[in-house]
Amino acid sequence: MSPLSPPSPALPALPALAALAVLLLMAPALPGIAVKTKALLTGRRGAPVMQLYHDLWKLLRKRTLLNPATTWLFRAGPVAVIVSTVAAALLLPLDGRAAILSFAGDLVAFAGLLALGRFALVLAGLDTGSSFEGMGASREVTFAAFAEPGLLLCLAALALATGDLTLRGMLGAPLAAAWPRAAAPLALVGISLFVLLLAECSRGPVDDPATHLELTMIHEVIVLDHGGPDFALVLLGGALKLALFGALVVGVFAPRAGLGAAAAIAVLAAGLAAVAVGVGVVESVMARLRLSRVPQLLVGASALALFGILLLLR
Amino acid sequence: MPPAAQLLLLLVMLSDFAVLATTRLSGCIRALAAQGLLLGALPLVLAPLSAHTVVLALGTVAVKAVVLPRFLAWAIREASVRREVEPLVGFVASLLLGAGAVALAFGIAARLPLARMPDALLVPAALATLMIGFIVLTTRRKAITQVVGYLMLENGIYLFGLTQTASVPFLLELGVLLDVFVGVFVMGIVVFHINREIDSLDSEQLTEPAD
Amino acid sequence: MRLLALCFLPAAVAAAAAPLRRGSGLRPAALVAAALAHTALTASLWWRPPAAAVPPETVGWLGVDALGLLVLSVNSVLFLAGAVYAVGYLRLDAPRGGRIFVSCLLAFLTAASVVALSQHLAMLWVGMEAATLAVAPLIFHRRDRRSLAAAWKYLVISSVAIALALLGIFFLATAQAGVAGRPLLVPDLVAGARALQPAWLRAAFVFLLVGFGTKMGLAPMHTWKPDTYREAPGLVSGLMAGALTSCAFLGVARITQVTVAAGLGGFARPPLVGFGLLSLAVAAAFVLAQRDLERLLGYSSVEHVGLLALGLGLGGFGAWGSLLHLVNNALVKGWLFLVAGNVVLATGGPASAANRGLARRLPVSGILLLLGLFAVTGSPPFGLFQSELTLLRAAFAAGHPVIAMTMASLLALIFAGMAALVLEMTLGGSGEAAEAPAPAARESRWLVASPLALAALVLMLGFYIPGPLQSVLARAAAALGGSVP
Amino acid sequence: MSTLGAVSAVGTASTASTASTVNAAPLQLLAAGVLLVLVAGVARAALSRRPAAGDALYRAGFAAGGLAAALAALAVLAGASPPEVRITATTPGGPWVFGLDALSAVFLLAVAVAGTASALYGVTYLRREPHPRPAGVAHLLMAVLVAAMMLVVAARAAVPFLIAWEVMALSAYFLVVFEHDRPEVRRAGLLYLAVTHAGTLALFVLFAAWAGEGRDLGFAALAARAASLPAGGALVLALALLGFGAKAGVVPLHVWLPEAHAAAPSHVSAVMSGVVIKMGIYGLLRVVVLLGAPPAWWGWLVAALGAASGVLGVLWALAQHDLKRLLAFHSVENIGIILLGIGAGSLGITYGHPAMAVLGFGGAALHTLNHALFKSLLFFGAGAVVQATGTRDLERLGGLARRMPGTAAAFLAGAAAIVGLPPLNGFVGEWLVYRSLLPGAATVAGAAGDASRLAILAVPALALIGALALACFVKVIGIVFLGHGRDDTALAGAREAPPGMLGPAFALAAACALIGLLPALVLAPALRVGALVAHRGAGVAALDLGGLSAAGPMTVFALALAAALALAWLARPLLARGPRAAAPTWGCGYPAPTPRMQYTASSFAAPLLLELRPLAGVHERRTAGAFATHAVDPVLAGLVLPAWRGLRAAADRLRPLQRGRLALYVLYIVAALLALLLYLLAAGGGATPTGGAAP
Repeated sequence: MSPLSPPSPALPALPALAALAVLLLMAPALPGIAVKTKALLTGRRGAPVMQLYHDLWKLLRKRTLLNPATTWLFRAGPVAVIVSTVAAALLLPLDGRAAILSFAGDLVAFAGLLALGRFALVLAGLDTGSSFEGMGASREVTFAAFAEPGLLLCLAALALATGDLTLRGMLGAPLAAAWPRAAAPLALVGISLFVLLLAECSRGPVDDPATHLELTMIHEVIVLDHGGPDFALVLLGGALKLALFGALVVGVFAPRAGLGAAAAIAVLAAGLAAVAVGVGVVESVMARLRLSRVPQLLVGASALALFGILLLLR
Repeated sequence: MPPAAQLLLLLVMLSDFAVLATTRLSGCIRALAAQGLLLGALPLVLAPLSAHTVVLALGTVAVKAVVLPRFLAWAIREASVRREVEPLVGFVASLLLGAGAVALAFGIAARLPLARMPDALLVPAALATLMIGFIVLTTRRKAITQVVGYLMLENGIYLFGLTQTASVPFLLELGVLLDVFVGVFVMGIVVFHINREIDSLDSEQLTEPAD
Repeated sequence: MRLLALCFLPAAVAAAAAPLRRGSGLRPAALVAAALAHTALTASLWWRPPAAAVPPETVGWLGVDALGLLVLSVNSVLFLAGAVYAVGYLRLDAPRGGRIFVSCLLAFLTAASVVALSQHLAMLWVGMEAATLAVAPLIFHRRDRRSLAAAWKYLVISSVAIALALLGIFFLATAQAGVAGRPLLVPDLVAGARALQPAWLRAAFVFLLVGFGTKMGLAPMHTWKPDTYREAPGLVSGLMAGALTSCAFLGVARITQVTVAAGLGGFARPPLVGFGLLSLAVAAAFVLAQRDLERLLGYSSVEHVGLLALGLGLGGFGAWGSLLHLVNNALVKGWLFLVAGNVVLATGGPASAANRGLARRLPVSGILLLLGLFAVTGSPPFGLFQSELTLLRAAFAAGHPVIAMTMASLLALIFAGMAALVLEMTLGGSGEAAEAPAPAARESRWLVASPLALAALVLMLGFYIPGPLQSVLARAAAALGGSVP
Repeated sequence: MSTLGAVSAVGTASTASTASTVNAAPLQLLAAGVLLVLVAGVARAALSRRPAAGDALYRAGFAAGGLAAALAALAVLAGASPPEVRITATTPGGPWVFGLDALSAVFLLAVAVAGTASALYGVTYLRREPHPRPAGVAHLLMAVLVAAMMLVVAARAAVPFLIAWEVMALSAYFLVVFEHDRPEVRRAGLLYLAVTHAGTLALFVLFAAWAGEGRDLGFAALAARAASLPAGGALVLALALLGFGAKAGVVPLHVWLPEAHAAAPSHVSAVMSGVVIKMGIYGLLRVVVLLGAPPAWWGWLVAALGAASGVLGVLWALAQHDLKRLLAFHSVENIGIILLGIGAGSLGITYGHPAMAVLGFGGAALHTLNHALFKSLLFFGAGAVVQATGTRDLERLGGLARRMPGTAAAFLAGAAAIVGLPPLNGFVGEWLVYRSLLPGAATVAGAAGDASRLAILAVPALALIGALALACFVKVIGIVFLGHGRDDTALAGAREAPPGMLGPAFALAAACALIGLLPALVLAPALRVGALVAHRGAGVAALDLGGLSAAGPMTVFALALAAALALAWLARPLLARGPRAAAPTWGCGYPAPTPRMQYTASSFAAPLLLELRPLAGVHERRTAGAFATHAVDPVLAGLVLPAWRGLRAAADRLRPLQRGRLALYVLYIVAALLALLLYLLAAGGGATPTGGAAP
């Protein structure tokens, strides 16, 4: 019997750090790419791709607004979102080979970190006592309840296909080796992950990032009362989460274990951009779903992953 | 096998039916007294005559034919109970049940392995009396008739005890003793109080809505 | 000599105490003195058994073997507890100076001792009859219509039962005809068991089982129990449920002993098991939704005699468990009925569900009632746990898992039913009990000492079975064809 | 106190005397702990006239006893293996044996820590109750309860086990009905008692069935008999699920749990939810230890029950508006998670995957300990809230974080832990359970027909449980501690809890954080426990437990995450520009917002519950001005109560049989006699006896 996974190397390789840097720097561009794609497809010019960088810069220079009704949780939320999302990124083999931190079962940690971010953000929203933010929080946790089993199913399917319990392995070389014998289930898992990306990152058809009507919002409405640097962190966190899920999707569809470091990072960047374009395409061709239909979409995504697992167990 | 015994036993069974058939309480008690008399006579004809047998016969007659029936009659008078028997099951049905009991008694007796049988009729008569006692006990309303039924049950057991007088002494005496006990307690205390409490010896009226 | 004294000392005291004038306080003292003397004599039988335990020393038809000693001791201890309780009881509720009360109690003790010590089945029967009749006036203690009805039913059913038992004894005598040995003497019957005529022995078993089973209160012959226990004073109910039941069990055990010795265990056991399970089922059915504590305890008594029969029927460990249960049951029934009696005394009405908050109103009795619920339902660490667990083990050891599971399911139901009533009565109560009588005066030391002592004994038996008791249990179980678990 | 007789140590007594004294130390410590706790309780009850002195003595004695027991547990977890102590018994069932192994130790640790914390919390809590009752009895019962649990895990024979078990159950009952003036408390108590007694009876049958014809009910003797049990011990295993499952609160045997927890004083809820129900888990694991490899159906059944308990428990929790009832349903959920671990472990034994077995059982053990810590902590918080506001109704609470910051912080820590967020202890336990369900390399290499791989299907259930738990605790914290108060009358007097209540809460929160931050401390012992339970499965000895635990990287991960969070929080002021400006909550332009316009607990949970309506047991109530949901337990309302009513109705139909008619009564006797005579005939009783010579 072989050990389930060797402990990760103490020092992460340089390419992994570089890939992480690319991911972090590129993240704010992804919503821009999506919006631009959608605009182009619907015959408009749209906002610039780099819009979010400008917004963040602007927000960071603003004063902090303090709602007297709130507690420290209100301020801690954005911080925890950023930290947990970045920490989750550390677990992914962004350069195709190595993750900065890796251990057997770190896929659970990945999901746990996302949950931590959600927990902090939703509590920060509830801290204001606003009924809008309560509504948003309720929707967020409701959809997350349907999305989380899907995410774990996808990761479990990858673990089953690769026989590896680390994200490093299940998105790295073992995955590349698994594609030839398990193409269909892996494709199902990839599609499922993409749908989950749409939901987890509050993109259409689940949410509409561009809406200005509070009652129809999900993610945006939670942070209605955040402003200035806090809001900048929230926006950045959202972008990072999109990048994170994008990296997952890219990892499944484009295992880069065989490539050189530079090529792998380039593929990552291209893949992320492609995912963003894909998001834009989806948003432009699909109308926003009624709220009650969202769980069906998510259960459908989970079913895809489950089907993949059943194929693998066969 | 003395024919006298046969005759007596037949009469015993007849008295059973008399109890079942009669509609008056006084008739019931008279039939019971007659049965007691017959029972007292039986040891004399079945067993060799001895002082013990005579004492037993005299005691039986005294208790079963004289004291207890008188006691019952006195209780009826004292409590001014209405004279009807008031059965839960009709007289014809009771008689049919009784007939069935006798048939069953003969059937069972034929299958019983008895080593020494003083008389062929003894065991069937015992069983029949026992069963008819149960019938009276369960199908008659009044406390007095229930006592009558019980005493018939006792008489049945006494009859069976006659088969064993030779091997085990004092068994029959135990039966008579039982009568005395029951006589004293049931009649002396309870019936008296039933009279005082509810002016009737209808045991149905003693039914409390329990569970 | 001691045996004779055990039997006739109480009767003598009764005779001596009868002419005492009321209010002298001597009558309760005489009762306690007789009980103490009886217990002391019984204890002496434990320390120094009459010479040559096997075969039993026989004084005429009296003798002491393990089975009888067990029943005798149980009765003696229970009676002592009852006598101490009676001191307090007679101060509060003593029509006619308690003359009939005390005389009947002592007569009962005499009769019960005769049952326990007699080696002659006919004499056992006489004792049984006398014990039955001795308590009849006590049931009628309240002298109202309900208690009259109860006494009447008790007398008629008991008489029928005792008559059937007599017939059973006749059958046994018939079975013994032509066999060497003194007639109807237990040791001779056992010694010559193989030679008994099996057909008559079986018939005797059936009739004695129905007869003494009715006296025990096995379903479906249990019907007199709830009525009787409700009407009799708690002390009397306790003696009936503990001591009279034990005597009747002794009768069943004796005939089982003979039957098993004759190699007819296979015939005797199924009916015992059947009656046992039926009793449990009936108790379960009637315990649910029961509103009166003493009736509830009556059905609980049906349950426990069912367990006694079940253990006897299972054989093996079961006989031992049954005997231990005999001890436990007697003690716990005494405990609970005395407490129920306190409730009746304190509230002036029946111990029904209308009572609330007893744990607060009657601190000692209420808590004892609450604990008694757990003791009587076989919860560890009380002694009944040991015996009930042994019975379950016996069922499995005998290869009857279905019996064990049926028994456990019924016990669970019975517990739920009993708990519903007892907890309703004991807990709560602030605000609901504004009309409560001053409790302190009604809960004197005499009234709580006995239940406390009995509770302590039941608790002790959950942890510790004294060595002499162990050996007596072992010998008695061996006599019934059982073994020590 | 009992069972006088010779005490003799057996086992490794033959080793050098010094070694054996060292080894025996844990049991002596445990005995000291039990005695100290009991003495503390008795002293408190005896000093009811001088509560201050009594409380001080009680605190000191309980703390010392808890410490001694915890030390005993830690020593065993660190590798000590004390010899068993045998006490000659006069009761049937063989000698009374006591011992400690790693499995006992992990539960003993939970009992000692959570039990002691609850007892200390209870001192202040009961003193502050609005209608003070004599607290001495409650403290004595608490001492008895904790001592009994210590003995439950140490017992190595059926009889002492059952005695300790029932003393535990009964003392817990009396604690639950401490406020028995309220009818709903009495009802809850009765339900608890009926279920627990039925469970105890199931255990009676279990041990009886296991012992069979044997005379010794010692665990060693039972283990020796395990191989000869019919059908692989199917009956024993089924009864274990029944008896221990009822105590643990496995769906559908959980019906008593929410009622009792809601009815009990909060420190009692804490100890019941934290440790009493865990004794059921202990029992299940002990049965597996003694019985050896369970059959496959059992593993699947346990896993399925675990998934059902987890999902339904958290769903029902989400539907509650009663704070304590909500927490109680979360106990059902967490028992589900633990059972998933046990199920996986059991399947690991059955299918020969030692790693799976060790991870599953180890995860179950660790999650048990974790749950004891954070669930007690949560009940401490709930108790503080209930005491401060006088209500358990979420719809009347709100904004307490500003009034009770300490309580809010402690509750938040507990909530984050129970949801399984890193870097707290809940995450570590769930991580082990996840890993037992996920395929390992060995499993994949194994044949495709290996049914144990199907365990992966429990992964989404576990994920769903986690996400729903998050939703639920977001709801609780958001509604209770954040926003604005919804009912001024309830909240006007709300004050922070005193140190006597906050102290134990913070201690438990610190323990949660310690395990979460330094998983290396607990992972190796947890897997040793897992290995102990899985020991009869092949190949455990060959496992590299250290490699399996991944304790090093886990610890690095947890510490790094915690450090990052702390650093980011500390660095946050660097982002600030200029002075802060106050701004009210955005009201979408509505000029006069009131607290009543806030999202309520009903509305928060409604989307999820309505989505899962058939399972959730929620009834909606819509009026013009308000939306409310009403939660019912589908099992209790749909199954248990109708069954109980049906039984009572059936019993009522039997009443006429006992109407007091003498004739009928005599007829019953006749019927019994006739039945027996028929039996006699059937047995060949008449003229043709079979058993002997006919004349």
